[in-house]
Amino acid sequence: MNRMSISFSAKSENESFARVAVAAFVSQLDPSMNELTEIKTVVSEAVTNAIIHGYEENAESIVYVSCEIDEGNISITVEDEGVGIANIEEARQPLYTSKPELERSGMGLTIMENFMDHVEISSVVGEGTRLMVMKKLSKASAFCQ
Amino acid sequence: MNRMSISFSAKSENESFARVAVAAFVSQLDPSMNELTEIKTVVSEAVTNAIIHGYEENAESIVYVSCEIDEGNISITVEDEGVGIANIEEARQPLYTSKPELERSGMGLTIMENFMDHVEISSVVGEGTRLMVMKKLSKASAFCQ
Amino acid sequence: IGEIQRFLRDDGAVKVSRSIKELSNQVRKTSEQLMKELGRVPTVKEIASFLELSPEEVVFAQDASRQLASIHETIYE
Ligand SMILES: Nc1ncnc2c1ncn2[C@@H]1O[C@H](COP(=O)(O)OP(=O)(O)O)[C@@H](O)[C@H]1O
Ligand SMILES: Nc1ncnc2c1ncn2[C@@H]1O[C@H](COP(=O)(O)OP(=O)(O)O)[C@@H](O)[C@H]1O
Ligand SMILES: [Mg+2]
Ligand SMILES: [Mg+2]
Repeated sequence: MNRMSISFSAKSENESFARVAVAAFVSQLDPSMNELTEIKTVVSEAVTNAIIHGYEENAESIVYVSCEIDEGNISITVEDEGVGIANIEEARQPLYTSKPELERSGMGLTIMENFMDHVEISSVVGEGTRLMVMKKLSKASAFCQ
Repeated sequence: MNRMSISFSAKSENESFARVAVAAFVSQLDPSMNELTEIKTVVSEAVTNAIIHGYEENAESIVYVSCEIDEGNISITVEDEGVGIANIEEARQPLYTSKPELERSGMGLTIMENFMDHVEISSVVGEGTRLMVMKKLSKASAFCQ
Repeated sequence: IGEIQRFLRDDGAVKVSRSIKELSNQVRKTSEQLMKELGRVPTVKEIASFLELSPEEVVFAQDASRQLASIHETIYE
């Protein structure tokens, strides 16, 4: 079992930092390059959500990401202390976005559900949002090389 | 101004993660390859010290690294809650090592002083050690080329 | 110009935004080559050992090039 956490200013420049940090950490488990891309995509989507929806791009705020790896299992948590989500069911619908004016696709949470084995969201309006995703690496990459 | 912090289990596997996480963050400033290598080397040395000297490789412990960038200025802090350093003057001497049996070179702190503009150490025996290093990127690398 | 570029690169004075691009190309080429040889998508350690880098460095090279390409454009072009 191994664990890390990172936190950083809610600026879009830091999306790339967060993605590299998480991907570098999980590379210890020797994922396939495809699995690595999936994980990076999920981190990008989740961090972008925290920055643009949770904090509405207030760069004074802090985004928290943590990651735990245990044998082939990865769990990643992305948290913000932002506006929160009133209706989580609705937010999870494909194509739903509360910010159509920013040309958001509304597909972030759907992509996460596709790439991960498990996606859990908890949120309190006015307090913030916590997203937890889990993935088990394929046996091929975890054991047979 | 931009800021991040990371923390992770005190395992030597995480040294490479810490080095890449800091490198990914400071890359926003577009340093030269030399400067990036210097920064990565310093992070490695400092994190290794926290793990092997501070915590004596107790993997339950946590190492804390933070980094702030502001225009061309970088400051990096590495902290542990380990054994501490009784005599900081002595520790900073080139070639001094308290662990000659591990084939340590005793050059970690000297390397940091060479690569950085400023190295500050504070430590309390039994409570831990805090190392802060600062570097200003060269004008050449920040504006010319 | 080739000489000068090589000199700058060897000299280490070259900016990260430029130098990392080369490394990320190597990662991409190695990945394609291993895919052919293995008949499946390679793992990050397979690429790392081929290039004699740590897996973490492979991740950095692959990803940083995207971010840095845009820095390079805003600063130099
Ligand atoms: N961290 C968050 N804080 C507040 N609202 C969020 C957060 N993450 C997601 N949401 C809400 O869920 C919706 C759907 O998210 P997503 O599927 O990523 O689509 P998009 O980001 O393109 O709008 C968002 O439009 C937003 O209303
Ligand atoms: N984080 C730390 N906690 C406790 N002691 C430390 C720490 N960092 C450095 N030291 C002390 O300072 C000495 C010199 O450190 P360094 O120059 O890196 O050489 P080396 O690691 O090769 O011993 C170490 O041998 C150790 O006694
Ligand atoms: Mg989204
Ligand atoms: Mg040392």
